[in-house]
Amino acid sequence: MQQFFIVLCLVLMVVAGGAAVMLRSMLKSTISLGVASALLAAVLFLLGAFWAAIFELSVCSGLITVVFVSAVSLTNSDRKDEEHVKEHRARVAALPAILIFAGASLLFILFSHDFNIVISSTPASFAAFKEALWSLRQSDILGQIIAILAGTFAVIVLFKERDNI
Amino acid sequence: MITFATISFLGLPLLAILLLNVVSKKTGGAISISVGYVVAIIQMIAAVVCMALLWMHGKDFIEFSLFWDMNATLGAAKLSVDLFSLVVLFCIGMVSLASLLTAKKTIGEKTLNYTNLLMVIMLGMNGIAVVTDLFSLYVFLEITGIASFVLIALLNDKRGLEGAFKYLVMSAIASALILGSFALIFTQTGSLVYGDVAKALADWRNAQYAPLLIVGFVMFIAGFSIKAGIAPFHGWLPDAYQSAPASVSVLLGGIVTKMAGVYALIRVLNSVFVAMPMINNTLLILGLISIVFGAVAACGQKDFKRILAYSSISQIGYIILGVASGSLLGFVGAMLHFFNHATFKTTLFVNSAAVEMQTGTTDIDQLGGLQARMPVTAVSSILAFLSMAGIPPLAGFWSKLLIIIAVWQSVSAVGGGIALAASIFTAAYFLILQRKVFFGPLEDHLTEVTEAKGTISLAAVLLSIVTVAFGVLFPVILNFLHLQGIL
Amino acid sequence: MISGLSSLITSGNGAGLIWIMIVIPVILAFLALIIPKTAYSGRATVLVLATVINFIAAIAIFCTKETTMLMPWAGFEMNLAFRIYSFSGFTVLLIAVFALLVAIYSIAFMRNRNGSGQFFFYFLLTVALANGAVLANNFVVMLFFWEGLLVTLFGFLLINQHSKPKTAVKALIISGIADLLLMLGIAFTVFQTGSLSMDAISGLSVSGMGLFGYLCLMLGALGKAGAMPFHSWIPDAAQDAPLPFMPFLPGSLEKFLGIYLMVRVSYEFYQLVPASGMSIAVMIIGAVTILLAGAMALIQKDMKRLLAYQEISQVGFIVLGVGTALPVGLIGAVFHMLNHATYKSCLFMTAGSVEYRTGTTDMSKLGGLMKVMPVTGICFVIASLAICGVPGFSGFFSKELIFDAALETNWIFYAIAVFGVFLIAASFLKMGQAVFFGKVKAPNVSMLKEAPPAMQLPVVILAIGCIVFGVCNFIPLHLIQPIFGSIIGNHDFSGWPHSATLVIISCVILLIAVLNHIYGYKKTGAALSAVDHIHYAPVLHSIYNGAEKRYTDPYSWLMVVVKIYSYICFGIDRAINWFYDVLLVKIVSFVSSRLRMANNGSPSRYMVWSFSGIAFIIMLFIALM
Amino acid sequence: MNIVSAIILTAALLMIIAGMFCLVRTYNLIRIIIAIEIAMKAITLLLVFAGAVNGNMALSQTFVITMIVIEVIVAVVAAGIAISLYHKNGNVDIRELTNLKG
Repeated sequence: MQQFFIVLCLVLMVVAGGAAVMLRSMLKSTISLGVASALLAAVLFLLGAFWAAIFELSVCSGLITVVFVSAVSLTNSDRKDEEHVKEHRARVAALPAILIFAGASLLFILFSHDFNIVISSTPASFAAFKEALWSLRQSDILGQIIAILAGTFAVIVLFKERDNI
Repeated sequence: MITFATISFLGLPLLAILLLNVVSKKTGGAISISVGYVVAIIQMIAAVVCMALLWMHGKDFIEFSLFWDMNATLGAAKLSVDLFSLVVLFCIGMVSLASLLTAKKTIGEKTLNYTNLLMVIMLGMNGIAVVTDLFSLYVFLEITGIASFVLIALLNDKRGLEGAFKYLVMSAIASALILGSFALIFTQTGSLVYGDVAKALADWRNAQYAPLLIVGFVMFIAGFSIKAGIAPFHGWLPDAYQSAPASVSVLLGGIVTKMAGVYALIRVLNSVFVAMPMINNTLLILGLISIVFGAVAACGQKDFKRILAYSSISQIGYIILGVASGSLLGFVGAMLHFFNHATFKTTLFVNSAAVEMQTGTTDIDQLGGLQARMPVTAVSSILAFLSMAGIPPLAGFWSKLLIIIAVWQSVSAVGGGIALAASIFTAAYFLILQRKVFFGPLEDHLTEVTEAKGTISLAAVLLSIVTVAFGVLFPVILNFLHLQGIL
Repeated sequence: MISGLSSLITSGNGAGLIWIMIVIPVILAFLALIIPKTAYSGRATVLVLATVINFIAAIAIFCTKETTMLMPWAGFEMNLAFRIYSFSGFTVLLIAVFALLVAIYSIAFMRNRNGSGQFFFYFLLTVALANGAVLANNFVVMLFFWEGLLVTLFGFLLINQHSKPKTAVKALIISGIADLLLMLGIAFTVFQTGSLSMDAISGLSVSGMGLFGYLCLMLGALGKAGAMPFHSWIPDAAQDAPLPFMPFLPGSLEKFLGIYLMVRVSYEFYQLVPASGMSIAVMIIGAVTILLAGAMALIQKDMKRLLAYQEISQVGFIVLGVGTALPVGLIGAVFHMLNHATYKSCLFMTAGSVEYRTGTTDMSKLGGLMKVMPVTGICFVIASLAICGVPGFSGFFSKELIFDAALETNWIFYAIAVFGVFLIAASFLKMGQAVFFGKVKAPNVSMLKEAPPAMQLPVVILAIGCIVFGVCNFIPLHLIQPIFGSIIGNHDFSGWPHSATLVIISCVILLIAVLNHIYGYKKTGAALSAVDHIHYAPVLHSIYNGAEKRYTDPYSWLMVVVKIYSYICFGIDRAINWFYDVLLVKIVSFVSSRLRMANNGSPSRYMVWSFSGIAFIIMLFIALM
Repeated sequence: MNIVSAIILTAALLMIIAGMFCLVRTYNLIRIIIAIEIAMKAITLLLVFAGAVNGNMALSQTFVITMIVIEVIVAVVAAGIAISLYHKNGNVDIRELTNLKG
C-alpha cells in the first residue's frame, strides 16, 4: 500500500513538473512547481525521511513559491500577447512525447536487466539524525552560515542599493 | 597548529565580515579595503607557515575540525590541508590581494559590499581547499558561485547583470549535475568522505550499483566541465569575464573559476576516483579539445578581456591534461601550472583593468601604441604572456614542460604533440593582443593617457616579480621536491 | 647548490671554466643594464671586460682535455650536464673571438645612440646562452639555452624605437617553428635511445623513426643557421636592428650554433650515409638556398639587405658540405663556417662604418668612398675577394673542398654551387664598384672621413684573417682536422687544392662574372645598374631584342634564363614569406571568426553545446568501456 | 528489480529532462529559474533515494536540508538578478541578453 502511494505521488510529481514547464501562465506555472514540491515532500515522508520532508514542504513549496510569485508580479511577465503564444506552442509541443518516450525506455532498460537495487528503508531515529547533523556535518553548518551571509549581501546589492545608482 | 589553520583560513574572513558590518556603514566602507589587505596577506603568510609546519613535522597532511572534536565514525566531515591545498590557499590570498589593489580605483562607492562579498568568496574557496567530503565540497562550491554571481552584478549595470545571469544558469545546472552524481555515488558508498568513497569505489566494476555509478561519473565530468569552463561547456565563461567589473574579473579570471572547477575536479580525481582510466582518458580528450579550441578562438577576439577569457579556457585544458595523464609528474605539473596560471592570468587581468581605467575601453581595435604611455603595464603583460606561452626561463615554461612530458610518457605522444603545437597559437594571440594594444603607432585619442598610478601598477609589478622569480628558481624548487620524496 | 658551485670552480678540472663562461656574462649583462646612460664608458668597460674574460676562458677551455660535469637539477634525468671536448671547445673559442671583435666594434658604433644599454645587455646574455647551448651535454639543458636565444633575438630586434615590431614578430614565429621542430627531433631521438644525455647517443641509423628524428633535428639546426626556408626574417632584421647585431648574431653566432648542431647531428648522433636519400635531401636544401638567396642578393639596392641575402647563400654552401656526409665535405663546411664568419663579419662592419659616417646604406646614394675611407675600402675589397673565392683568399680553399665533395656525390650539385659563385661574384662586383669606386657621392660629402679607430681595428683584424686563412690555410685546418680525427683519418686537406681542373673552372666562372659586370656597366653606364639587365629587362623588350640577337648573341640567352630564374626565385621567396605572413594568419582568423559567430550570446545556445558535450562524454565512455 | 526504486529513478530522470527541456525552449527568465528548480527536485529525490538504498537515512536527510537552504538562496539571487534585469530592459526576455557575444 505504501508502495502504491509512493508511485502515485511520483507520477503526479512528474505531471506537475511537466505542467510547470508547459503552462502558459507564469502564475499557474509557479503554483504547479509548488505542487510538485509538495508531492516530493510526500514521497520523502513515505520513504521515511521525515525531517527532509518537513523542510521540503515548508521551505520549497512554501517559501520558494512565494519568492517566485512575487518575482512574477514584480516583473509583470504574465502577459498574453502574440509572442508569448508562439513561444508557448514551441515549448509545449514536444515535451510530453519526450517524457513518455524517455520514461518508457528507461523503465524498459531497468526491468529487462537484473539490477539489484532494493530500498531497505528504515526511518532514522531522531538521535541518529541529530548526531549526523550536529557532530558529523560541522562543515556543512558552517557552509550554511556562510551561504546565508552570501544571500544577505546579495539581497543588499541587488535590491537595497539599486536605486542609488 | 590546528586552531591556527582554522582561524586563519576560515575564522579570519568571518571575523572581518563581522567587524565591517558591526561598525557604522560609513566607517565600514572607509576601512574595508584595508581590512581586506590584512586578511589576504595573513592568508598568504598562514599558507607559507603551514607549509613549513608540514615540512618540519614530515607529514603529508594535517587534519583539523571546526567547533568541537568529531569521533571518526562513518561520514564525519573533517577538514585537512596538504601541500596542494596550501599552494592553492596561497594563490587565493595572492589573487585576492591583487583584486583588492585594483578595486581601490575601480569599484567606486561600493567598497563595503565588494569587500563583504570578497570575504565570502574567500571563505568559499578556502572551504573548497580544505574540505574532505564531497557534499561539503558542493556546499562551498555553491557559496563561491553565489558570491561570484553577485560580484559580477555588483555595479548593477546591464552587462554585469547579463553576464551574472548566464553564469548563474550554467552554474546551477552544473551544480545539479554534480550533486546528482554525488547522490548516485552515495547509493553505493553510504558516506561521502573522500577516503570512504575511494575505498568503496576501489572495485567499482563489480560493485552492486555499478550502472548508477557510471551515470554518476558522466554527470560528474559534465558538471565540473561546466564549472571549469572546458570546451564545449565554456559558453558562459567569456561573457562572465567580460561583463564583470575590472577588479572582479581579476578575481574570477585569476582564481574563482579555477577553484570551483579545476581544483575541485583535481582534488576529487586525486583522492576519490583514483586509477580510473576511463575518467582520465575522457578528461584527457576534453582537455585537448579545450586547449586547441580556446587558443584558436582567442585569436579572433576583439576585446582584451575576452582574449584573456579564451586563453583561460586553453590554459585550463593544460591543467586538466596534466591531471588526466594519471602520473605523479603530471599532477605536480598541473599543481604548478595552477599556481603559474594564477600569477600570470591575474597580471593580465590587472593590466586589462589598468588599460580600461586609463583609456575607458577594452576594445583592442580602439587601442594602440600604449607601450610608450604605459610602460609598466606593457612590460608586465609581455612577461605574463611569455610565461603563458611557455618561453623559458619564465615560470610557465616549466609547468607546461612537466605536463607535456607526463602526457607524452604515460598516455600518448599524439596528445603531447597537440599540446605542444597549441603553444604556437598561444604565442599568436599574445602577439595579436600585444601588437594591437601596446605596440604600433599611438592612436590619436590616446595621447593624453598616462600610466595607471598607485596600487594597480604595484599589483602588476609584484605579480611580474613572482612570475620571473618563480621561473628562475624553479629548478631549485623541483629539486627540493625531489629530495623531499614528493616527486 | 652554492657550496657545490664553489667546489666545482676550485676543483679546476675545466668544470669551473664552464661556470665562468655562463654565469659571468649574465652578471655583467645586468651590470651593463644598470649603469646609467651618462656613464657610457662604464658600460663599454663592462662589455669589453666580459668579452675578454670570456675569451680567456674560451682559450682555457680549448686547451682543456675532454671533461664532463654533472649537477643534479630538476630530476627525471634532467641534469645540469656540460661537456667540454674538442669540437665544443673549438666552437666556444670561435664564439668568444667574434664576440670580442664585435664588442669592440659596437662600443664605437653605439656611442651616442639610443638603446646601447639594452644592446649590451642582450649582447652579453646572448654570449652566455650561446656558450651554454654549445657546452650542454643534456638535451633539456641545451633546449633551455637554445630557446633563451630566441628571447634575446626578440629583444635585439625591438631595441630601435622606430623599428617595426613586425620584424621581431616574424623572426620569433619563424625561429619558433624551427625550435619546435628541434624539440620534436629531440623527442624522437630521445625516444629511440631513452637517454637525455647527449654523449650517450651515437651512430643512430637514419631510418624509420630515426628518419623523422634526423629530419626534425636538422631542420631545427637549419633554422638557427638561417638556411631556406627559415631565412626570410634576416634581410628585414638587417634594416631594423642596430647594425652590430648583424655581424654578431646572424653573421657569426647563429651560424656557429646551427652548424655545430648540424655537424653533431649528421656525424655523431646519426650516421648519415653518403649519397643516401637523406644526404641528397640535405644537399638539395643547401643547393636551393645557394640559388635562391644568391639570385635575391643580385637585385638588392641596399648594402645591408644585399649582405644579408649573400649571407643566406653562404649558409647554402655549408649545408651542401655537411650534407655530402663525406670527410672532405665536413672539413670544407667547418672551414667555410670559420671563413664565412670572418669575411661576412668584416663586410657587415664595413657597411656599418659606411653607415656610421654617411648615415645611409642605400647604394644609389653612395659612391667613391675608397678615396675618403681607404682602410675600410681596402678591407671591404679583401673580404669581397675572399667571399667570391678568388684563389689565394680564404673563401677559395673552403669552397674548393666543398666543390670536391659535391662533385663526388653528383655533378648537378657541383654545377649549382659553381653557378652560386657566379651570382656572388656578380653581386659583389656591383656593390664594390657602386659604393667604393667612381665619383665620390654621399649625402654629406664634405664631412666624410675615415671611421674611428675602434671600428677600424676589428675590421682590419678580420681582413688580415681573410688573407692568413687563405695563404696559410694549414693554421685553421690543423686546428679543425684533429677534432674530426676519427672521421677523416690521417688525411690532410691543407695546401692548394688537388684538382687543377676545378680551380680552373672556378677561375673561369669568376672571369665570366667580371665580363658580365663589364658588359652591364658598359650598357647602362652605372655600376649599380650593372646587373639591371638581369633584373629589369622587360619580357617583351627582351623578346624583340632576342629576335635580333638570338643567333648572334648567346649571352642574351643566358641573361633571359637568368632573369626568368631570378623572378621565379623571387616568387618562391615571396611565397614562403606569404605562408608565414598571410596564410597561417588567414586560416586561424577564419576558424576563429566562425567560432565567434557560434558564440552568439544566447544562454540556450550554451546549454545546447553543453548537452552535446554530455552526449560526447557518453560516447567516449561507451567507447572506452 | 524493486518496482519502487525503478519508478523513483525514472521520475528523477524525467524531472531532469523536463527541466533541461524548459531551459532550452523558454524565453522567460523566471521560467528558466523554475526549470532549475525542477531539476533540483530530481536531485533531492535522488539523494533521499540513495539514503534509502544504503540505509544511511540520517546522513542523507542532513544533506537534503543543507541543499534546500542553498537552493533557496540561489533561487532568491536568481530572482533578484531577473528583477534587476527587468528594471534595465523592461522585460524578462532572454533574447534581450545578447550584448555579450563573440
